Amino acid sequence: MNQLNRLDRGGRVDRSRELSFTFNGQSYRGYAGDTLASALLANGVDIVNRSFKYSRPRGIVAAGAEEPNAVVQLGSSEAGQVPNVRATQQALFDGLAARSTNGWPNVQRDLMGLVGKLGGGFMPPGFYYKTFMAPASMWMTYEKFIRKGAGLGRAPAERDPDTYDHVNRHCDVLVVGAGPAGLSAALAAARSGSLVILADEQEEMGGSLLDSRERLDERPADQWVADVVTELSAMDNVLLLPRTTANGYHDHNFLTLHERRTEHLGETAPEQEGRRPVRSRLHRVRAGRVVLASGAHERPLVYGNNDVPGNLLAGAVSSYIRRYGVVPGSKLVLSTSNDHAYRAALDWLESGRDVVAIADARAEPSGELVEQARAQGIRIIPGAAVIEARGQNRVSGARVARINIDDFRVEDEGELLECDTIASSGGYSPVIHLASHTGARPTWRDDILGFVPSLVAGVQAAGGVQGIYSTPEVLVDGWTAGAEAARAGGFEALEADLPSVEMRRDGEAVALYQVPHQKATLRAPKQFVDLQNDVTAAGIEVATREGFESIEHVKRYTAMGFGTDQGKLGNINGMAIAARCLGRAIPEVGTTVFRPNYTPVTFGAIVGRHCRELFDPKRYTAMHQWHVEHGAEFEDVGQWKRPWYFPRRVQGRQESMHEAVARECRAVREKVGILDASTLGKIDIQGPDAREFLGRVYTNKWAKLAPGRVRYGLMCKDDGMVFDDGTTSCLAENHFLMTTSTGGAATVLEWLELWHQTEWPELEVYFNSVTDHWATLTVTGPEARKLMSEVTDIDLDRDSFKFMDWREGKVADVPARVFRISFTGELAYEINVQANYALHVWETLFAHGEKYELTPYGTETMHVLRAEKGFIIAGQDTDGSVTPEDLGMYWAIGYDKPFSWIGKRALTRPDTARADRKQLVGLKPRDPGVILEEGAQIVFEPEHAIPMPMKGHVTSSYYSPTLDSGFALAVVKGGHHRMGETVYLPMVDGQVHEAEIVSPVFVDPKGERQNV
Amino acid sequence: MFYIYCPYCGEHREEEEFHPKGEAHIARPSDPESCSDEEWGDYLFFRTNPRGIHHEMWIHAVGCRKFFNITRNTASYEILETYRMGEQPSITDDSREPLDVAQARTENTPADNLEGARA
Amino acid sequence: MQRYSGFGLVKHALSHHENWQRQWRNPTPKKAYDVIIIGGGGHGLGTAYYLAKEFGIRNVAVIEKGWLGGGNTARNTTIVRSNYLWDEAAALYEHSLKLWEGLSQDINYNVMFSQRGVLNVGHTLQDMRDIQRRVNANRLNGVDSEVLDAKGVQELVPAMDCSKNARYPVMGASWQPRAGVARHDAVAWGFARAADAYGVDILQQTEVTGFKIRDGQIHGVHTNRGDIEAKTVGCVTAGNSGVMAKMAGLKMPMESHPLQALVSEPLKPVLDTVVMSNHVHGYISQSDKGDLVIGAGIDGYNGYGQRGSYPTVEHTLQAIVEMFPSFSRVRMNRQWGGIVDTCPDACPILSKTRVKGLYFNCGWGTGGFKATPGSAHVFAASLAKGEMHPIAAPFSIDRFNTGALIDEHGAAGVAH
Amino acid sequence: MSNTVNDKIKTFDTRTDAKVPVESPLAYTYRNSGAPAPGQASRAVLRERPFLGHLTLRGGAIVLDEALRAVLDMSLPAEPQSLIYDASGERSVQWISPDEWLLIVPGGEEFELENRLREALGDAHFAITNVGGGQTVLDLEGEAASELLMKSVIYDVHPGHFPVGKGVTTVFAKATVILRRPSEARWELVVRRSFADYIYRWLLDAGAEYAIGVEK
Repeated sequence: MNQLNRLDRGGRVDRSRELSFTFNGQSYRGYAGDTLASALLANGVDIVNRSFKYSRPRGIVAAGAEEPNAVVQLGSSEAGQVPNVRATQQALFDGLAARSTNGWPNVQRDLMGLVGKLGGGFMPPGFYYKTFMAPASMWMTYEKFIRKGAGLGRAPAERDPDTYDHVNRHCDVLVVGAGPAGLSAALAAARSGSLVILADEQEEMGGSLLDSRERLDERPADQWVADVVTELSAMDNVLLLPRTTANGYHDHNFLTLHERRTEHLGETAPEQEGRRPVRSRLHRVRAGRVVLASGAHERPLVYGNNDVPGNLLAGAVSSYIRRYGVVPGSKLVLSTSNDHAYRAALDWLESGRDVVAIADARAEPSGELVEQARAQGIRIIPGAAVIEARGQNRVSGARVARINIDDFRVEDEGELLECDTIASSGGYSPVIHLASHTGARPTWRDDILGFVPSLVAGVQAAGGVQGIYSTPEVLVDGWTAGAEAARAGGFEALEADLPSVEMRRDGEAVALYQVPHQKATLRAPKQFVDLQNDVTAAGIEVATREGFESIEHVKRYTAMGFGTDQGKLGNINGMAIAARCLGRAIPEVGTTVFRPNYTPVTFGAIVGRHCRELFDPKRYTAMHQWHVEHGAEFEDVGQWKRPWYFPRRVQGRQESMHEAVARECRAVREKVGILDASTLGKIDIQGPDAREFLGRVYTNKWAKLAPGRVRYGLMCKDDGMVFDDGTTSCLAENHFLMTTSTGGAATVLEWLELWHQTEWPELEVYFNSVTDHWATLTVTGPEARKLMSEVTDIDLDRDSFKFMDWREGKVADVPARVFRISFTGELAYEINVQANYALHVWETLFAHGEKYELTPYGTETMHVLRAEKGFIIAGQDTDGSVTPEDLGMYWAIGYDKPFSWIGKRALTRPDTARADRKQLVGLKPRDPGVILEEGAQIVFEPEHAIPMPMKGHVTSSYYSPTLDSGFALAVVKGGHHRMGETVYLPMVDGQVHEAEIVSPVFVDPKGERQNV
Repeated sequence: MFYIYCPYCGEHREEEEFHPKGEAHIARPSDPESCSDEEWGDYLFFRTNPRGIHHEMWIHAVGCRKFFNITRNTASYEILETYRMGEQPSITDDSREPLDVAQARTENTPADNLEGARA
Repeated sequence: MQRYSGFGLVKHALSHHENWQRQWRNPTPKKAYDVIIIGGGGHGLGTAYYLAKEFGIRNVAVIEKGWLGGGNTARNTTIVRSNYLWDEAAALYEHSLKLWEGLSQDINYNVMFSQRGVLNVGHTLQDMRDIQRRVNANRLNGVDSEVLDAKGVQELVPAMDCSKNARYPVMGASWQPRAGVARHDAVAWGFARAADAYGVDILQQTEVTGFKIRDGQIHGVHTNRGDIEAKTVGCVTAGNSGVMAKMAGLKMPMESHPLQALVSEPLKPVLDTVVMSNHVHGYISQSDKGDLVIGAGIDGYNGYGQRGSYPTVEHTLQAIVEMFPSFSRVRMNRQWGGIVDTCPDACPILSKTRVKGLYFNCGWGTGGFKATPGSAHVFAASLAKGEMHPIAAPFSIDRFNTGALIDEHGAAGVAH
Repeated sequence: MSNTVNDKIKTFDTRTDAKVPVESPLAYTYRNSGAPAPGQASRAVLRERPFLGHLTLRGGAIVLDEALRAVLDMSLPAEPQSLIYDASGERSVQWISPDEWLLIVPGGEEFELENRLREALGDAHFAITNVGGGQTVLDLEGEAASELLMKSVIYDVHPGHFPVGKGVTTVFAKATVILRRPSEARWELVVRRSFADYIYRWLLDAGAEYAIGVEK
């Protein structure tokens, strides 16, 4: 098909570069420089979509971000699908494939349209709140159909092949929008020497100057644009970001700019030099000052059937003609409330097509453009407006009648004008979205019939966004804002240097939103306010009749403004209609709050590089290589990858976890095992008050711990609840090494700093993290001493190096601190070496360990062995509601310490002192073959009806190869005084397990094995 | 996203380097054992939570690791001052008014223009 | 009250929708009421409704400073579930869920409660322990709940990456089939209309500026429209409870934080259930309109600004794309923030105060929406009888002095 | 080995002269993720400088300054964010916090240095902690280095704001780094051992656009 609406010349498209594309499977041609929308219009495609609620045919209305209808599905491949692309902002590329998002079997002949036509009357606003209630059981079925009908495009089913990234930027002046105001502001700020970022959402910079009829310095406006862009791009202190939308304006001048780097080139980023560049990039900008030069959006008029394809914004008509060389029809009727829209008629006429008439709502239109139109012989009908469009799939006529705005009525029958295009303009709405992201409320101005932004500190607004529309004034306003912004950053601003533009004399505009119709609004043909969500003037009227009086209520009841265009075209009209229905002024109805994003942003761009492998750091220990090579399965513990267990291949088959863990457990209890415990938090504590400090943050006593000795400690919050535990070694009188749980490392260090910095700054002590400095290797089991004796010069004699001692020396020729602490209950040596040597030490231990059957074990075996000993894991056996007393660890509670340590006072509160609190006990299943489920709930009366009173739960549960039975740790109400009693654990499958309450220490209750 | 002046580093830093730590100037009772349960509960859990001027503790967690205080408006999010641990704020809410009605309205109610016009 | 039904809709269509009645009146405040409810959100309007319907107390005013349903009712992500860990919380939320199940018919307003199920996904061994603990407790409390393995999760949510390749692979989930989502605005409007039909006065644009307290007893409130008397006053002002408490000379164990949420552009159906993950920290569902509705935890600082920190949004979307890699090309349409009053134990306060006749219902944190009918019902019962309803009793403010906290933190880092 | 300076504090030389294998924090990463060699097109080059001596100094600025002058003939940078190198360029001391400095010296010097500093400091209240096993230094050079950093750290690295002689602790993607600018051309990242793999892989990923290469 040829481009029947394409002009032979004019516009900024490159006619030498023809591109082909498809829409709904049909092939078309366009030019480089087209948007998908301009190319569709060039090819005479009227219907681009079907509407959401009534399935009415819809065409292109606008030429930019405000477009509500032309929202299409892009993509020829599954992975390359892009849902909900606005055709007006999608640059055409060769091979582009797009489809309508609604319409069945197709957008031209849509069966749902019939439903919409017949059923439209049954769908007033909020109809779904009033029906689908009977029978109640049918709702989910009704809803299935509602869901099927909703939604626009579809998500791809495959993983995104593209990548995205972020750039953190700081600048003195960020200018949003590169129209006349923005270019002028950027020039002023840049020439002053400040660091400037200029971002504009369009394919090229220039904004309204790209389709202006005005001349700057006696030259076409776009030549001035080209000069400015050339100058700015040559400056080191300026970053120009075209195709970049400022989407969110956050606190303290932080803005997100979404730069589309390849979306104009293909559905996925095309390869360049063997690499795929990022599809889009999010600039996270902290700006000293922001100049908002975001311009204004034209408001359409609201009249009958104003949604039929062929109804466009007046400004869009000019854009298509002057920027793209496309006239979107043959015969135009323009309906306007202001002078500016006359451009559309003049441009149309100059393209060689018919202007049937201009219906001007003003009684005596008189501005320069009006005179030009008159001079060209265009028929102007004063005091009139298009009250209703005719046509099904394309406008076929316009009924124009004289209207009385004040009384909201039509004065005559009017006449039906034959045409295929109706352009309308009700004036302009400043683009206040960004400014209102910051929480500042806009102010209504009667003189410009629009809201202007209220501004927070650090921001200036310039040009259209301020309601200033005349080009020479806009240029000056932009310069002033740019200069002021630079000055605020300490730069010297220069005298304005701007092109001369002739000041145009415009007549005053009139306030017109909804056009009256002969019939009352509820009976008139549908007058659309929000095209994307099918919200009509009648809908708004019904809502106000039903008591929805605030604009937020109206919005929510009708869904106005909730589309992907966020009501850029419709909101002000909707407000005006609500105000009329309620008999109030527009500012009394309020404005709605605009939220980020200004236009929708790809999730991928917001995620950036933080996905897949880089979603979250993986932290490795110094022995990780060895673990990988030896087939470890890993457990995620915080960000760490810890070996979980080391399955072996036995007789050609991989051990199960159960088998591997049983083997590892036996190895430790019978021979010797080794654990990589490097992930434990380690804090170096120095200072004369270190000991005092420990006494305050731990529940137990530290006054007498001698150098060379180690002690276990519990830490509570001041509510008395345990939050971490670990051992701390006295290295010297004023020097301690604290260990924390793996997950608690950062928390505990910050906890210590908190108390030191805020409550006890007088204590002379310093804390430094040495978690990464030391690798920790735990050698444990009856053969541990023999193995150690082969690799260390430390005297391992049981009387000189006792349990809970630490010593220094060399292990495998590497300086080491060795701690005789045990988390397994067996003889154990915890070796700390500088991490860079750790793999060597580990491997040396294996070189010597073969004869002792040295077995690596992981966290699962560690858990079994510690649980057999009744040792808790903070966060597993405790959950923030467990006190040291609940744990039965009275031996670790220094009731008589002079300082009221953190957590002590809370223990005597009435609830914390109750005797029947949940207390840590052991559980022995009656059936030794049963391994209770962790998290199983404990009851005393298994026959009790649901809800069944629960008395506790299983916190840790394992199979013990040593006991050859299951065993568990649990918390049970009053458990410490219930030893020997039977409890019941009702399971999901209906089974009820029985277990006996026993001591939590299952193996070696006297602690002889660790003391050998 | 806040831009926070660290009183120890002497420059503005991005909010991502900091963590908020709740209301400032909540001292641990010097003699906990003599506190009633109510006083202890008050220390642990009860907060002023004002709409408006709030003194709050933050830590420059990815930075100098120092705790410090911020006086911030919890409605506008404006940071009015930052000061070191142990120092007192220079800006306080002395009005003792239970509610800043005007502020509450502007910040919490999107239809505030309507209310304003009718009040 | 006009009865809503499909037939009614046809009738109104034939008269061009010219005869729809107001859904609620716009009354002039009376001098005195039996009960004043401060706060015209879902909880407050619901309280008034149940006071009138169940307890015959119809001389009730609901005082709302803005527009009804304009607070957190309008700003949440609409998840309704009852699979809470502790008995007290499970009882409250399950009571609520049961009311949700008949709510549309009860108030003759379709609140579109959609029982599409909620998955709480586990990614670590500790997650799975917590899930098992919660599911076991739920079942013994009569709450429907089960544990699924990764395969079961994949079957319910085909779009989710349940492979081993994920940074934090899915290990399983808890699944509550009766849970779901509802149309948030409709809850406030429906309760308002139904309460209004019983004669409850809903006073919008009416701001409480002070309490009338004499001899430790409440006598009414001062408002911008004059004084209004009542011997029983219930304060249900989520996001503003601390300010109200201060006005009554009370301090609360509470802080107000921004809670952010966001939606994508509308898409064809791609996600049937609600998916929540504490570990990668985000949750997601798809609304009937087709939007993906996404959120995460609260922002760390106190804030009444209805907006939070941008990095929270980034982290949330990272979590969503990690779980749903194919959503990477979907676009985010809008983000916003609500204000949640959070208590130290992530459970609400339903309590008498030391002012006789003055009750507070607050501190719901992120759990308020799902509790709406249940909270309203037990609060109404408490106001009617002058004694806290047994389900409400454990949520007394005294627990912060006795230590009897109901700590739901452990069970739900993202407690929505 | 004379590890104990006095009975109050235990110092410990964690290095050995024995010929034992030693592995840098990136050893696993090189094997697992590879290391593309720098080429003609490389606009960013990464190099690890492992096994240096890293000491954390804590204490008052005045006493630490005196001790440092006496022992190392270097002054303590008193201004926040400042970084000082000695004449050889091999030793540096950086402000970390009002009571914390990071001293980086050639590997093997740190233990003796610690002991000498302790002697010089005497009874003052201070702490010195050897953290060398837990940190490594990554050098980043090339014309795209600062652009690559902008994709990685949130701190403003514009030369006007980040001159030579500055160093900050800041956020790098989801990790923490100490970022320093020893010269016009070179940036240094001091990273924790367990995060080195993540930071390395991030830089390779983000640096692909600049054909980043790794010098080993």
